[in-house]
Amino acid sequence: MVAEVFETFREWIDNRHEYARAWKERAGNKVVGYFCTYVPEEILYAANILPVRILGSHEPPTVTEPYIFAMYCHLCRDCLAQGLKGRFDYTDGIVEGQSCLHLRQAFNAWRLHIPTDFAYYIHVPHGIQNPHAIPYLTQELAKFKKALEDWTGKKITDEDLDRGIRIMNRNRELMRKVYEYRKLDNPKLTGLEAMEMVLSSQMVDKEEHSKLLERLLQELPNRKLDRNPGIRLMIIGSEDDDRVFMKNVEALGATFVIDEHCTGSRYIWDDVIPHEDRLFAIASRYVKRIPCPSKDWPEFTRLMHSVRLAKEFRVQGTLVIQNKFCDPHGIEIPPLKEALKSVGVETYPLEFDVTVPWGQFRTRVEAFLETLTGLEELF
Amino acid sequence: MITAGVDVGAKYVKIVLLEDGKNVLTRANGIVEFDVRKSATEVFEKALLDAGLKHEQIVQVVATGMGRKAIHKISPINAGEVVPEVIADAKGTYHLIPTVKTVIDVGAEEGRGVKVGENGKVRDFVINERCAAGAGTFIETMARALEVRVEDMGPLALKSANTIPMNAQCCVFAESEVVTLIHSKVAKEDVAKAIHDAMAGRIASMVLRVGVEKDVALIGGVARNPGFWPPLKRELNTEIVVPEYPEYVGALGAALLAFETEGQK
Amino acid sequence: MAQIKEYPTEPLKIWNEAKQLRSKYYEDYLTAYERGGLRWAGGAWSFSIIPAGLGEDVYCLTGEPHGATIAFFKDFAAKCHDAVEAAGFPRTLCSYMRNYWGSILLDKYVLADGTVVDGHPAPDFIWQDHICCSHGKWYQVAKWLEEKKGKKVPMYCVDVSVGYPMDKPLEEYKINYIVQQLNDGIEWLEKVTGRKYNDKLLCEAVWNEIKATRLWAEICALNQAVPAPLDEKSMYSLYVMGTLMKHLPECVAFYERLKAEVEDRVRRGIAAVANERFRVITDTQPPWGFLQIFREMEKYGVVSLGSLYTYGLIGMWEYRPDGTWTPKELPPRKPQTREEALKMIVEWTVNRPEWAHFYLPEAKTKMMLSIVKQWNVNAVLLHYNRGCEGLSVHIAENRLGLQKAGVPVFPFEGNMGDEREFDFTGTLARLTAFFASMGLKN
Amino acid sequence: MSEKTMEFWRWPEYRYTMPNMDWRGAKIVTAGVDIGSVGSKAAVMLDGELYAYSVMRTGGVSEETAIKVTNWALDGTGLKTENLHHVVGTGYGRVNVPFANKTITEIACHARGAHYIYGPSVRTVLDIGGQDCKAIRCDEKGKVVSFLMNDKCAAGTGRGLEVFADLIRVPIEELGKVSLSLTEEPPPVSNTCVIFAKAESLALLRQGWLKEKVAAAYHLAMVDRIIDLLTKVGIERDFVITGGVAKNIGIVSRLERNLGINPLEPKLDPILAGAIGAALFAKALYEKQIGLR
Repeated sequence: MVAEVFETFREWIDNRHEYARAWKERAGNKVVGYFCTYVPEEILYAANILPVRILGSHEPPTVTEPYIFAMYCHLCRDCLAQGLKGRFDYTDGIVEGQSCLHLRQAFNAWRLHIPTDFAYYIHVPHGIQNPHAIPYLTQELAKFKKALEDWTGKKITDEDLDRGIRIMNRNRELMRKVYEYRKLDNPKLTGLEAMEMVLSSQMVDKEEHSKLLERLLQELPNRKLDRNPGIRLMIIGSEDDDRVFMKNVEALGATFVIDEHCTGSRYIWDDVIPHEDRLFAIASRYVKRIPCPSKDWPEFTRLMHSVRLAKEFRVQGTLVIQNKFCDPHGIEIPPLKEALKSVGVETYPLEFDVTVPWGQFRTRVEAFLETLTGLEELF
Repeated sequence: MITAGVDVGAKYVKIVLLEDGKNVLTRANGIVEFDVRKSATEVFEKALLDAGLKHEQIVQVVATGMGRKAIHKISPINAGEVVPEVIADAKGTYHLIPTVKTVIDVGAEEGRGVKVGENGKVRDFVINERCAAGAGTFIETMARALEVRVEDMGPLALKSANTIPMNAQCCVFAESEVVTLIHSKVAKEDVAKAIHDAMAGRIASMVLRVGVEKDVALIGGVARNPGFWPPLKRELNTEIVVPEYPEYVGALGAALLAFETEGQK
Repeated sequence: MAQIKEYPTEPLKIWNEAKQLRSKYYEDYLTAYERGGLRWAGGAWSFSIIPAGLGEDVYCLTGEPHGATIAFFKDFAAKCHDAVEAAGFPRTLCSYMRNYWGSILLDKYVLADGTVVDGHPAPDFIWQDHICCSHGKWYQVAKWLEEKKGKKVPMYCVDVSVGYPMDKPLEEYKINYIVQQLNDGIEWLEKVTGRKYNDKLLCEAVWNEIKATRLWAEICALNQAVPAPLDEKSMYSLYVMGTLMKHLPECVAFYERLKAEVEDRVRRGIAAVANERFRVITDTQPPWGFLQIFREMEKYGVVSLGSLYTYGLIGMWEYRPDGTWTPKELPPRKPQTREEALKMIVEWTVNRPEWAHFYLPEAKTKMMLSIVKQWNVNAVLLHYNRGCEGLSVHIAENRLGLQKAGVPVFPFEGNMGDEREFDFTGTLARLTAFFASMGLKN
Repeated sequence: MSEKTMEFWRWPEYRYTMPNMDWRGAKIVTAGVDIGSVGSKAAVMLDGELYAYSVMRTGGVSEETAIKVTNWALDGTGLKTENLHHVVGTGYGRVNVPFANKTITEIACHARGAHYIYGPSVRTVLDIGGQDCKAIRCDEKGKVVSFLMNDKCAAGTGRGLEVFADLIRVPIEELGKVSLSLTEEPPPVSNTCVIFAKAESLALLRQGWLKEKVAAAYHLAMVDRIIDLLTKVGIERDFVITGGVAKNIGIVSRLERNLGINPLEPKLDPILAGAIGAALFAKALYEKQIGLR
């Protein structure tokens, strides 16, 4: 039963485009592709639009060479490649919520070279630690809402916004409940399953996703995973949807019991707290959410959060993934290492590129696991 | 009037002796030793011998290729002019395929894409930068890791129908992926295909910078490798013409330019 | 072949003054305490006018020019990179930033002439902006590194990520968002320095910056003349004043004298490159360790007139109704109050040409095409700069845009601050091929 | 073989059996099989003492190589693989050792092997392998404390040397010596990327540089690269080098000079460190199995 649910998540990911096309048929509404989790999906749901996250396919993005210089991360090039190859041809529009230069570039190249009905860039503030960010974003969101209304020709009422907020909050809350089962000595789900749960939520109708999550939560308590959890790992880093890597690492006698990235906890950790000014409420969520390091200054709040997670989920070791050229994450590697070390958690950094050289990484990861267990009894 | 084109490449010297800017009298090549001038001279004499000509019958010599300066106005060859590869490539290919608009030249150390204009002039070009070099060398070292002969790599790749994505922005990085594949028991032909696909992808992404306009021609030593054709056609989604003697096109272009410079006098 | 015209040429008279100003700047920061002064560090792009209100004895060290100075001295730069990588940072990060962190880690400080002195002078506070993915993070880590060395450095960082006004001015709420942060910043400065803030000095600084940045644009406009009175290699040593001290009267005075001299060169037909016969512009910061590439270009009669980077990072420009791109008109009058000053400088700054490309590649392409047209440019050399995500962002789009308009473009890869990523021989070979394809011989 | 067809890049292959040692008297016979990206090694140990070993090139099919290299080590000893009480596989191809009871990473094995070869004072191990370079910190037991591997660039690795040996046409095992045959050190080649270092070296050769001088420049670049890695992990004495390249005097002597640290003298062929470490782990595992620990 539980297995079926996770299987469905997997199928949704593998057939994401078919799903979106079918949804469009069924609902007769617009589908919008978004690049970064700083896009407030609440407002899109309020407009009865299906937001789907644009992600790569991990094939060398040959076709992007004329548009993006290869010193930018593989994610932004891979995303653009999907558009150039027409794999998102069912989307009616694209939206980017300001985060890094890389994705901004993917957005602009898409806007300039791939015919699309609606291309909108939300200037989500970077200065999330300053008090003016929330009122500022509130106004940015009002502008965004207006643009959507003009595009769809339909007003977005407070009721609509409440619905959007409800849909998003419910989905996030349910996933956080599932995450609770990762705290157990023998987690009820693997890191791969957790990733596939969150990843699929970024690709399908959240209401449908939530229904499945409720089923999952009924049955999860009785689940027995017949595998030795091994070493409790945390994975931290840049955008990461590399399921093969997750699978391979967990096959080496370890389990990812928690993550800190935008295809995992960072996406689901914070809810919108209701306020009569709905846009203010939404703006507050996106300013106060667990930040992408690109916005996390002058204080390192994300590091402190990672340390809390490491403690809560009783992490033994951490793999830090940096997408090659992802400066915001790369810059934080040494401070992060130090912060986690201070609570006795070792880290090992890995640089991800469009394809992951598992042979090299297996040796690194296995050796890292060996240093954690120490192969004690063999000396 | 007989002119000569000398292409002093990274690995081989290629020479074409041309009559009246039309008829190729002979083609000759040889490995470039450390003494470039000496190696070039040897091949030059070989060419003269083949064609039964004397040095003084060669009216003009134009040199191209990375070692071209070694024979520029230096006897015995005494090349009157030197031109960069891209110019010779465009000229030579245009002569063989007048409909050509895009030339792809893949050699041992360098890959080039040239946009050809009227009368074989260069409209735009791209040459691989740092991390995307060594197409030829790449195939060689990989052949070694796979324990197959370099010339068998292409045919081997053609036997495979499987696709294994491999990041070849850097061919050395790609190599460690190859070794991993070998150790994870992937069939040799699949690995060989992955190698060619990766290399083709790298060349394609470079050529896409200048844009692909038909007709597209593939020249240079690596053009002889059939394993390279299907993935390149796929990546650029266009037909590709490989002229006869693809490795001599640069030398031919130089010989043609030699003919033109004489004509202007 | 036709005899090539040779233009008269002569060195710039103001050269030494430029050198002295620059050395003085780095020494002043080093020795600030001897004069009871304060030291702050931050980006050259930032609102350096704000700390100016703390008094005339407040000295700054702007990070990017300092990173470039280090890059110029390759050996020290290499040591910086090793130190930064040894500390566990990736080698793909901004190379200015790595040069800067490196000198903190090595506890050394480089002066304008390359003299390396022991002890990296930590600032009393950090005043920064966040224009790219690295800017805010750069000083956040600098702060972290200083703290490990035992000095707590307070940091304030302004978020300017409100976009670029291409056809219409930015909405009021966007301007206010920045103004509010600057207002808070002033209070913050008073708190961390214990000094009373002087609005009059602020207004002076704002007006200086506005005048200096207009003056630099006027100087660049003079390079439309044939032959060009200035070449980009020398311009680097002149625009830099604007990246160091654009808010100071010394900077205004310097640019006034420079403008007079360049006007005189134009009047007398003095060329930067005697055999000028092919005019190019570049883009983004050059590989600082390899400026000889410009000398190589001269062998082909190629003169680089500058770039949107050299013209538009410091120079302020605007479009006239007739479509020409010209130095931006000064505001009607000098600001009188803090509010007026802040609003004026924010509006001035978000219009900076070297800001457009961050958001709208088409806006940058438009300006580059204006330069090509008004400066009689034959080709554009684009430096795909691995050392700077911020200025290389969208550069491939600019290439496409320029080519669409029929401008020959030569892209080359390199790194402004990390010599390991610039292949001089290879680049020169490709550049030679480009010139040859343009019909040039050396 | 003519100069043009000679395989300069090919590493030597060899085997050896310790004289006056006999497995028949041994309580525990174990083997470590190290299938590297370029070279494969097998070490057979009797009660934790090195008895026989072999070194050969890794073939296109690593299973076959594993069998070949192990049989070659056993060759003439009368031992068969089935006589081995326990076998541990290590190296890139560790999962492809058909008769291995367990696999352990080359990181752990090199540390332990270095401990055996050089003694308990070893704290920093540099392993220069076929396609990567590892800096390992270990404790007095030979247990890994921390480690780093070089990034994807193969500069400073065996494969890099192969490409170079081909280029200057000097047998790979003589490269180091050749690189030291001049008194004056040239500046290092500026490119650490194998492909570019090769192109750059070629250019230098064509400018008329002696191959000895170019070899020196190339080795210097490799050494710089290796030192970057070492400084990242931090060098603590005693310092030792393992792996095939450890026998390249051109690398070792320059490391000594530029680091100011002399690596310990190996008592055994340092290329065997991984295999020996694996065989020692095999012994421990077997003892655990039969209840001896």
